[in-house]
Amino acid sequence: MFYREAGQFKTSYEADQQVFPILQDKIGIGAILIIGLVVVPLTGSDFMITSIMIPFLIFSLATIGLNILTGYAGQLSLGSGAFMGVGAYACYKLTTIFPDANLVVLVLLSGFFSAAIGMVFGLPSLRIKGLYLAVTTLAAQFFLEWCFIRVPWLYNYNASGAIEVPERTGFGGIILSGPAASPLTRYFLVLGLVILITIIMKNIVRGRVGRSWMMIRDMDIAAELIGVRPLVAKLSAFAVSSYVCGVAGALMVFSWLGAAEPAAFSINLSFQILFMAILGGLGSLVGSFMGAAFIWILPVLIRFGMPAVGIDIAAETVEHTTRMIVGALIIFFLIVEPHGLVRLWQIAKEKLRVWPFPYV
Amino acid sequence: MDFLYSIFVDPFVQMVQMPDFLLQVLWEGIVGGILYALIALGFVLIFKASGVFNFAQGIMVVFAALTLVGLYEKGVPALAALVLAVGVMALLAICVERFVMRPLVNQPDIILLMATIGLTYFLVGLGEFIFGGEPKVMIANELGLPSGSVVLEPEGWGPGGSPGLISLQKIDIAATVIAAIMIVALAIFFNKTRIGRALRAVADDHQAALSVGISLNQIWAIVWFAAGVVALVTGIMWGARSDVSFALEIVALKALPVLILGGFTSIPGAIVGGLIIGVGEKIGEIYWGPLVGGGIESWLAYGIALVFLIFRPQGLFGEKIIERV
Amino acid sequence: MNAATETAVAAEATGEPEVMLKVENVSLSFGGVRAITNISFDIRKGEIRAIIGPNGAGKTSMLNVINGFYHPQEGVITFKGAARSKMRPYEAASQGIARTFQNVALFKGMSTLDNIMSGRTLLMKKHFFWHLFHYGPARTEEIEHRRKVEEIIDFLEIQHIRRAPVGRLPYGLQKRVELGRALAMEPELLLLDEPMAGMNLEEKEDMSRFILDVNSQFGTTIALIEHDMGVVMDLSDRVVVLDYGKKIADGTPEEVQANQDVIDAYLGVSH
Amino acid sequence: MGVAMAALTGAWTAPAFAEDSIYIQMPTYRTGPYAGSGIPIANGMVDYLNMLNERDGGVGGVKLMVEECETGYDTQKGVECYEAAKAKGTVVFNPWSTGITLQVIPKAGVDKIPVLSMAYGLSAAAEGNTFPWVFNPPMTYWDGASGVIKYIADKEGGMDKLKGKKIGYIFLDAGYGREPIPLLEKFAGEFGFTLMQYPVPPKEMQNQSSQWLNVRRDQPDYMVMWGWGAMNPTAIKEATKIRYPMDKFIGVWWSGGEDDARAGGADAKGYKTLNFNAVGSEFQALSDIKAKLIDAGKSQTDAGKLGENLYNRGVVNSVIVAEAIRVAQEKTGKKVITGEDMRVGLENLKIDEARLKELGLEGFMAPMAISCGDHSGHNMMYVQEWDGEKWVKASEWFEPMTDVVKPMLAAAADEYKTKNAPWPERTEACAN
Repeated sequence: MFYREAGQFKTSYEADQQVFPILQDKIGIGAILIIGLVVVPLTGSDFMITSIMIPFLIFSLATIGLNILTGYAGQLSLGSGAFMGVGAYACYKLTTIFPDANLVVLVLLSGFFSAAIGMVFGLPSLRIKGLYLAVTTLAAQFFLEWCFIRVPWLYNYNASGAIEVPERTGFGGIILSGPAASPLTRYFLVLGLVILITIIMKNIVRGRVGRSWMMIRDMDIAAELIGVRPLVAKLSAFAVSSYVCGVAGALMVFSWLGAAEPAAFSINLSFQILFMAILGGLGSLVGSFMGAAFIWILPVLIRFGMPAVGIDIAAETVEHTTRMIVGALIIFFLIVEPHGLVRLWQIAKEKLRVWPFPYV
Repeated sequence: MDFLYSIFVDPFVQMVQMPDFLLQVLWEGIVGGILYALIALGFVLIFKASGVFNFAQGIMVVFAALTLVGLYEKGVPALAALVLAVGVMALLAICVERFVMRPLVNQPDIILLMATIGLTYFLVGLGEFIFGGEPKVMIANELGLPSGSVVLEPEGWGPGGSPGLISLQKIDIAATVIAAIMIVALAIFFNKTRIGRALRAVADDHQAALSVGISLNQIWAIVWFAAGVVALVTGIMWGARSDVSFALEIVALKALPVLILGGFTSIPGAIVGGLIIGVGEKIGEIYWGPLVGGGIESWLAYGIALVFLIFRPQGLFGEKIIERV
Repeated sequence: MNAATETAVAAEATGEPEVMLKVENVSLSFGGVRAITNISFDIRKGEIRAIIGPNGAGKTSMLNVINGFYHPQEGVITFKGAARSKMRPYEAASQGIARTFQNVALFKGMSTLDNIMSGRTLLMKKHFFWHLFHYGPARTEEIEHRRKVEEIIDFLEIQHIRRAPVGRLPYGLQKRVELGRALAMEPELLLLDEPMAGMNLEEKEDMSRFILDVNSQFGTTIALIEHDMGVVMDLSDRVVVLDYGKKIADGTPEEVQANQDVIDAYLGVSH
Repeated sequence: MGVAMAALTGAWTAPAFAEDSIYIQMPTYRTGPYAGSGIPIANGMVDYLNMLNERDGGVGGVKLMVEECETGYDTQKGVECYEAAKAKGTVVFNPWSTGITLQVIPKAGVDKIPVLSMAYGLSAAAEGNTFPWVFNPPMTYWDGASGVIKYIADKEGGMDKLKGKKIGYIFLDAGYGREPIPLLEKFAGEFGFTLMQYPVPPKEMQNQSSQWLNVRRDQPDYMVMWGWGAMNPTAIKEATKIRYPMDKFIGVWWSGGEDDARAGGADAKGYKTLNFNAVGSEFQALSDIKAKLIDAGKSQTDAGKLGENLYNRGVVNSVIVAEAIRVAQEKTGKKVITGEDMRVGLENLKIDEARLKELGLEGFMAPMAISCGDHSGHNMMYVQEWDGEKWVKASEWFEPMTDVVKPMLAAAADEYKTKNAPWPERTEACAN
């Protein structure tokens, strides 16, 4: 009744090819944007913004990156954590070399470094497929992690072996990073970049390039017979995916953590991102947000919510329970809907479409 | 020039000058390799029978060992704890079959892989919840495993003609022997028993196996149990070498390159692959590692597997894949 | 190239039909197993050429050789006058060869519309950069190709399933979408691998009509593999018969039907 | 939805201190690969503060509200704990991980939360004038490294005897283990010994046979270890395996857990580590913990583990916290103090023999003092030795080589300042 597209006619292909052709979707996305841009900044506490919203957005971005590669191009990767690391270290190097440059520009530039590295490690995908490829991406993960420790130039020879975020300003003296950057500034910076990159990714995946990725994913042989060059398609997917992951990594350090040891980009981060992508739904940008929300926000809610509602248990028990619940929920969701949360959402929408008279 | 020398000549000079040390390195590599191979073996068992890439094998190793030690610490005698731990692995196998495998039958590979990663999360939480997070000392002595070492001192094998020193830990020797026994036992199990034949039938073709009256559910429970027992043995051996803690989980990832070398379905492949990786990474780390600051062991195994795959995408024992349209 | 043009001109001049693809002495084997032995035939521009034979005769392998998926150990393939050696499938595609598959090879995760759009891949040239913003040239291009794709959708009468994910479509419709995808490539030579397998009579009639229409309306040359002899004999201009990887007959449907070897090979299936 | 969530998060992160209590968040890790070291420390920290609540009704008559926050030694969760602690108004933050410490160092000054990284974290943070909000008493890693070298020289019979010696350094290949390297390298140059490095990647903590094979080949005269968590027991086992002389194997204070040495069994006899707290439970304060908490079932501590090294380490941390609160109360005249008051308290902290006696901790730790410019104090340490079953004291209390360390710390602090420019100048006044 509320979600019905009857009566909304399209008279041109332009109109038909919009991202949100249905009026209700437009209203929905508008509402989400208003919540993100106005409601959260006005009502959210610092804790909510810094520990829930900022990481959620950054993880969403990284998940979009992985989704490009795994969801759209069908190449399973366990190395996204390391590619995020490349972005973070690149951004750190850039900001020490060009301390006066606008941080946003540097963050966007740093993605190109991880794109380049991503392409190098994407080369084996031309011969290796499926789970075998997944294991070879572990080579990238562990090798890069080793480099983050073993190449002191990357962290400016800091005795601590970590990268520390200096204070950087931009847009007329607003402090964008470092301890003095306000949570709201960091939030808007992250939100802005996430929105920008999401729009760009949506454009890529609905056009020729995105289609060529999906062709390779769904049936690589047929794709090749239609004229897709596997080399170009796979490497471009690795490049775009690593770019997005790289930007997410740079944001993770500059807008969220504030400093990072190599361990921050460990295999666990890669798994975290992979969970988000799969649970949200492979091959869906909306799903990336849903997956990130599920994997990041749910444990935080359990961790801080259980004591808040009066269930008083030891901190580590909360941690154990969280793990068990998240693990069980992952299995549960895979059983209920292997195509992820986004598929559940679609089913819900289809139900709404005919509600309340499903048989008319 | 010096650089080339240090890469292409010096390591070999070192090997020749200290043969006892080289042998020791090889031995350590073999022992490490066998432990990787044991983990890989658990993967292979499950993959063969159900096509599931069981990511949780590593954590099952920790979980099994923790159960054993945890029970012992709670006052159960060592051997009884061992039997109980086997029982727990059986229970785990039944639960996994019932609550994970059965509802997910016929799903794509990646979904099943993800489910086992979910299982990993769950088991980590459960293990720490029940037994706590402290590393535990493996009850190797109580189980009757040997301790101490056998020391060989071959004349003139040390540096400059001095007597050499090769020290073999008895526990490592035991691990090698037990691994060998287990492989033979598995081979007999697969080839000679009714269940073994059913397993092979399932591995070949699920549909066909079903049509001759083999219960898939039963078979899956059995392979998960077999993998659980392999995990328990692995856990005991590895636990005796270091300690039982969740940090082992990451070491277990090394079984993945082993699988790549050996192929996902080959038991001999897992063993040979394990040995290649184990020896390869030790030799690499000891003789070439210092050139780049050491610590290359963390990725060398994956590097070896990657290079290998580029030239032989089907693995050591896999058949050449002919693509069809 | 010049030589090719010349022969074409010469062929026209003499009234001989122009040869589009020529297969000469091609042999293919997989690790000792011979799939195709020393086969030669040609496909003329504008004709419908059928390749028939019992199961395992090497028909699909032949198509795979033609569009570059398999590389024959021996023999030469000449397409539009240019001989070629090792060629990747996407190069065949860019030269104007399209095909459908025995087991439908659609992109299961995409809608009908996107599947047919995917056939336009090679015809879309706009730079990656524009795609980032879905603006300017990239957008104009998408719209323009969308128009073409809609024409194909109309032609194949599949408007109602435009948005449906192809994985959920019945088999007959999937086959039709696959044909649409091949047509979207605007091919000069269209290879159809058992386009009517598993269809009922009505669907077969529809498909036959589409094949004839494609041939006559767009002037596309068609090579098809089919088991239904009735369809083959009605549709095709010339037929080549394979058995155990060897060519046993080649000619018009009437000639082939009368050939004793063919009758033997089919053992009673023949009429 | 956003509003609802905001309300929810607001509910549990609202300032938690009531009128008459002081909120202290304790990031701990009872899970993850480092839990083996983390659990006894967590127990020690929490028990001491809770015991003060039970016995004395808190500090200065104000109850302490102690809450653990599980980090799992993970930097992501560490930051989350910090944000939660900030929202709830903790008076001090103990990161208990070098990675988390590095993350919060720049934030501390902005958020006005003193960071106490007791004998870990960034060594340079000892420079109070550069890092007014960070404290790392009783000494830094560089003090520790200098102490090890001093101890070795002592055994060899003088600094000049170090010439030509080979000293191996096996360390966790992360910020923590890399921290002492600059100092060790400087010493190697100055005293003429060779420093050989054996990094252990965190992933390979339990798989150290390569490192120890290298040790066997290189035959260093001494081995120094900077290990943590599961790395320690594995290293000790491997050392016994290659028959490395255990009395020449010296760990930092974080490599001295009972469980660590126990893994090596009787073979580990002779293994040494630095320490700055006593081992054992024969102290009045610990007896109080046993009586008031453990016996009353109000603690997670296993009675048998009371008095173990890392447990006592946790207690030291809480002694520093509690004493700083007391000093802060005295200095400011307030009962319920804030983070800013706590900073003042820490900066004026002085725990002398007499005070230790009052606390029922005579001989439990060396007297220590922190000052405005020196946030570490470079206090005394000693060497303990594993006798096969327990730790025994193997040296007198001795001082680090402060004269060498201090200028290096100053230089390092300056370097940090330039690398993280613009680094804020100290605005907090000294000694009030």
